[in-house]
Amino acid sequence: MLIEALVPAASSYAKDIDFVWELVFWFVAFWFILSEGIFFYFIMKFRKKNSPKAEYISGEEKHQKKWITYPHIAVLICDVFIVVAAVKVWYDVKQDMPPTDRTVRVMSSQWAWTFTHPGPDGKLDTADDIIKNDELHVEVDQLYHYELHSRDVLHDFSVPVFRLKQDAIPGRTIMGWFTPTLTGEFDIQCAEICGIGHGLMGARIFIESKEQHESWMAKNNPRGENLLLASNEGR
Amino acid sequence: MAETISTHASHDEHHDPSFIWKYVFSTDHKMIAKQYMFTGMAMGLIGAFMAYAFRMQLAFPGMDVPLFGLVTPAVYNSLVTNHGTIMIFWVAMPVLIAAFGNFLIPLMLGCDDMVFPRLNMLSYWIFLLSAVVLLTSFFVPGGAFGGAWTAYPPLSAKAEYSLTPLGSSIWVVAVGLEFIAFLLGGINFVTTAMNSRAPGMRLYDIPIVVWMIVIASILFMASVGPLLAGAAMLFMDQQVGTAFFDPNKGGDPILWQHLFWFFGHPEVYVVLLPALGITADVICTFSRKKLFAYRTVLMTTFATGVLSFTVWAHHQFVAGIDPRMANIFTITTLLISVPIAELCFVYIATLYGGSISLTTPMLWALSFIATFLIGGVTGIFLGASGADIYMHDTYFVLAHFHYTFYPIAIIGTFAGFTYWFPKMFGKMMDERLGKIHFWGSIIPFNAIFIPLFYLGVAGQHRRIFDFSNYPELATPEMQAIRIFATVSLLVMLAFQFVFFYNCIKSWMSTEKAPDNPWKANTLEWVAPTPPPHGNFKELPTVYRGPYEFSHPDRDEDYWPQNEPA
Amino acid sequence: MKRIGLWQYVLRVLCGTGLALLVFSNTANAEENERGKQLFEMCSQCHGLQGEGMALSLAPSIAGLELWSLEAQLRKFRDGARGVHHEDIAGMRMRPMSMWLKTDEDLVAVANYVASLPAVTSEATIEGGDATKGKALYGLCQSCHGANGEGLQPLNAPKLTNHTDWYLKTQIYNFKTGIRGSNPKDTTGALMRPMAMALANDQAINDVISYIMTLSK
Amino acid sequence: MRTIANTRSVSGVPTARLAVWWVIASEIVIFGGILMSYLMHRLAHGLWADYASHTTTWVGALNTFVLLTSSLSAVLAHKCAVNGDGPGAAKRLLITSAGGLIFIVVKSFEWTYEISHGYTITTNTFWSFYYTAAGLHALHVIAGVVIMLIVAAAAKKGRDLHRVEIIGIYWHFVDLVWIFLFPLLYIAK
Repeated sequence: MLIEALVPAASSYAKDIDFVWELVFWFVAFWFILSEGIFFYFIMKFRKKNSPKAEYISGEEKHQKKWITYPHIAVLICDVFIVVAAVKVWYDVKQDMPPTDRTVRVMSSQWAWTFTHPGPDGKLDTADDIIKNDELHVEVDQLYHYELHSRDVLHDFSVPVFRLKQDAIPGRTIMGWFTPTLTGEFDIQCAEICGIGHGLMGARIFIESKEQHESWMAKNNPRGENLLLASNEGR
Repeated sequence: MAETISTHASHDEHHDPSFIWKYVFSTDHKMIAKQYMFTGMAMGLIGAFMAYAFRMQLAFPGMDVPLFGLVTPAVYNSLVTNHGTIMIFWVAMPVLIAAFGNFLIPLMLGCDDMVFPRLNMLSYWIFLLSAVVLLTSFFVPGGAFGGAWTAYPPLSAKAEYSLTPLGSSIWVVAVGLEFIAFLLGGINFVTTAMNSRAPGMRLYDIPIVVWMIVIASILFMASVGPLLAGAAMLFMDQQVGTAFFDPNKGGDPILWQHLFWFFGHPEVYVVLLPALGITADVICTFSRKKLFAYRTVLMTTFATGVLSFTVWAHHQFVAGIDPRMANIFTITTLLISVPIAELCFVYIATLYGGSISLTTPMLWALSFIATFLIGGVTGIFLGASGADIYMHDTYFVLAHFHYTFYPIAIIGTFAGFTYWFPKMFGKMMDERLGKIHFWGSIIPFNAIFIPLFYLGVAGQHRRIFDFSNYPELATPEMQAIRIFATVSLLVMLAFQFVFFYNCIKSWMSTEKAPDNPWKANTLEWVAPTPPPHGNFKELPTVYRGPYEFSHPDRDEDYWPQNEPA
Repeated sequence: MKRIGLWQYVLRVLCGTGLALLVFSNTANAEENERGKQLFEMCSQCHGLQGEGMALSLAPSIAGLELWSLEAQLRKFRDGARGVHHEDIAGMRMRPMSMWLKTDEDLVAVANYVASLPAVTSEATIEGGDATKGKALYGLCQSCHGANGEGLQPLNAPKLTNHTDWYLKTQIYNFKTGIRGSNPKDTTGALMRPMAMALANDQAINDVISYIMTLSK
Repeated sequence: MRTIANTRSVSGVPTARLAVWWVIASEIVIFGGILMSYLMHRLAHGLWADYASHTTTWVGALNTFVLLTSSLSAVLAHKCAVNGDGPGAAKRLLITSAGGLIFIVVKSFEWTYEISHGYTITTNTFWSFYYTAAGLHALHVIAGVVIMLIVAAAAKKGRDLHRVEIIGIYWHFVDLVWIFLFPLLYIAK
């Protein structure tokens, strides 16, 4: 709710991540308000004018120490809840890979994103691939795998509406997944500094309904791009 | 007792120091402390000026920034990079560890100087050299390094990516030199604290601030090695053409991240601990209370130090490491919240039953707790791996660590500086100006960074010099928030002039400060004000712990450590 | 540029007034050339302080090129007609940079400044080109780019002298393969594509570039 | 210049010895950083065994022997120093530094041979590690030799005999690092 008020949640796991965030938020808000409250109360109560002579408390005795021991155990218990929630969501988003036959390739380079869409046949590296710079088109409610590459330095594929973020590392292929749940057009940012063009390395994601997506594919009969593949041997 | 100052006085006679030897090539720990303090503050001004330049760019993109000029993307990157590097390595470290460590350790332990005074001087000069080296990078072709203070390769390793062929190497060399300076200083601190305590001073009689600085030095020594090795490797990659971090030739860019954060996370505690120590001393003095559970504090600090070596990979959750590792590091990271929370509870408990007077140092120390709590609790969001997927590298992270580093480096420094100013310079500071400066710094500080939390939650990422290319971030509302933060920064910077005016005014004043103006217990207040070369008229003997305030057996509410029972 | 709300404008004014004490170098009324020179700081990171180009950053020499062509190319980059092909590595680096020029005034100012820089003659880096054979091949180029490579604005043909040779080679290759000129928005680039295809192989490209390089002297 | 602080010894360990232990502690993490990075790479790349086969084991073994011998004479020097025999300590320190010099000379021949056969620091990451780790160690050997000569010069006149022990501890450390480097760089093929 808190995050969604600012950024729409457009992937299947966005709400789970928001849930962890909010869980932490409420725990933390409780502890924060409690300790700041006591803190300011003490400052007001034990001002010199109210209490001219201070007490002598070593804090080493058991009945005194309990005032920090109990809260500290309570903090530990809160931590357990947070760990469980965080690890569960982490497992779903990053460790688990639900199967699918749709894959998009994300190639990052200084300072542009190149998205290779599988085209009508649903397979990458075939003649009907649609290659687009700075535009990613996906169909709503379909599970996608992404294949993340980098051509030069570290980049980070970040789609705020998906709550998705993953570094791209040159020399490695990183796989992940997402399922868009809302149609619309949203920002993609690069979230890892990648040189002087880092701030200008934005892209857009277009989440389309089935019909829209099909008509987009039809419109982008990948002529220009494939001429290139054919003439590559001229190099 | 054999150790009287007479041995020292005779020693002093045959070198009556000239100006240069007294103020420049001094081996006196107090002078070196001041040198570190002023160098650190000067670097702080440079770092603040950088913040001013890039915050202006964020608020008014493309504007010609007054006193600076145009902030191009390349300049923006080098500004944020060097702002981060300077504020952590050339401000927080020298001021908190080196300046306060040098000034306080010999005085609080009741000895005449560090065990290795010349090593101490060497440490400062290497540090100064490193600062100069860093600043030269702004004047070389290609400009200063712009690959963020974390300097992740391959961007930092190859000139064709970073486009700063010289700047990035100069940056690495400067950081390496700086580490060597602090290694030398740290060895000095630790040995002094272990071997040169005043007679009668047991381990539990050492003031917390000294403990904290010593533990911080040990943490630093134990963590910086891998990064020094990494810096050497990075430099070779840049200049010789090796391939430690180049994936195309069999290297591994992630390796650097491990080396960096293995140091980088303990580094947070390296600067945090001295600030916590300063706060402890100030709070005890001005609430006239014994520190709550001294031994627990100490044990907790040790535990924090050890734990801090096990959490580094939480900086790399989404960096392409094995996702299973994230689970382990989530657990350790959340575990470290426990000792830190406990320290906060201890400080709050210390206030209980006190007799609090809100002097300027006390205001700073209390605000340290109040604001550091925000920094601490927001860290939980980032330590929880599930939530970090979204928050990683957003302005939320940025606001979070400014809420830890600002209390540490700025609030902690001002708390210590205003508290020990009488001892350092022999004059009292103006309380009224001090309070104006305090409120003028603390309110704008919150006004800068609270909005940035909001921007971070709204999905705004770091190190982007202009958000107008991102339709969702370029809304007028978000731009208004950026402008608000920038204006707050300007207000905060303006109020710093009050501080400098206060310093100069107090320093010029003819009224001398008493030896023990705050009626505190620790040994530095026993020494004459300001302490001469050799510190004490007669080297003190210690009879009790440092925080015996308001003892029931005594009429006065303080009991200096050196006073026989 | 984005429309600025009233109260935001007020904030800016307030802020500006607050800073008025600090402002010594107000460039609000400065010459356009001053602005261009200032903006060029950005370009010089890659293109060199005098626009002489830098192979390290894949940035060609731009100093002293014709204003119209500089302006046209900057617009192409900015509007996504050039530098959007996924194999155009140098173009993908230039495109974000051009987006930094937010207004047409800025774009024209910086193009003006670059055009005013003294043209440079760079060293040849491509080996194995035969200028005499290249002269024969150049016959085709000549009809648009002129006998001395001086360019012809009515045909949208820029001058070919004072370029870095590796840049010319990459561009011919790019035109040939459609990395450049195949974008529907790039209408003038499309004209160059069939011409580039006339250069049969690598050797022909090297030859013609060797000849073009002799024109710069 | 000695301060009173320097003459105190609350922990029971002489200040100089305490300090050198801390120096060594921080050096251990520096070398530890390099060696850990090397090991991680090595485990991930099976190919490195092939690269490593081009190092000359017997030269490394010779150097190991030289260093170990020099450590022995450092121990003997310490013994002399404890008995107040300055010139004797100086003589044994000279033997130790001669060992260090032999180590450097052997190393420079070895490197010349390797570089002239095309195994330079940029050949691949194994050789980068090889030259960086061994080079950093060699710098420590050189520094040790220089300091040892200074200490020996003073010890000959009977001054600062406590330093003989300090430089000895440092020398053992330098030796120990080599004990780690030798199997990792030369033997593990």
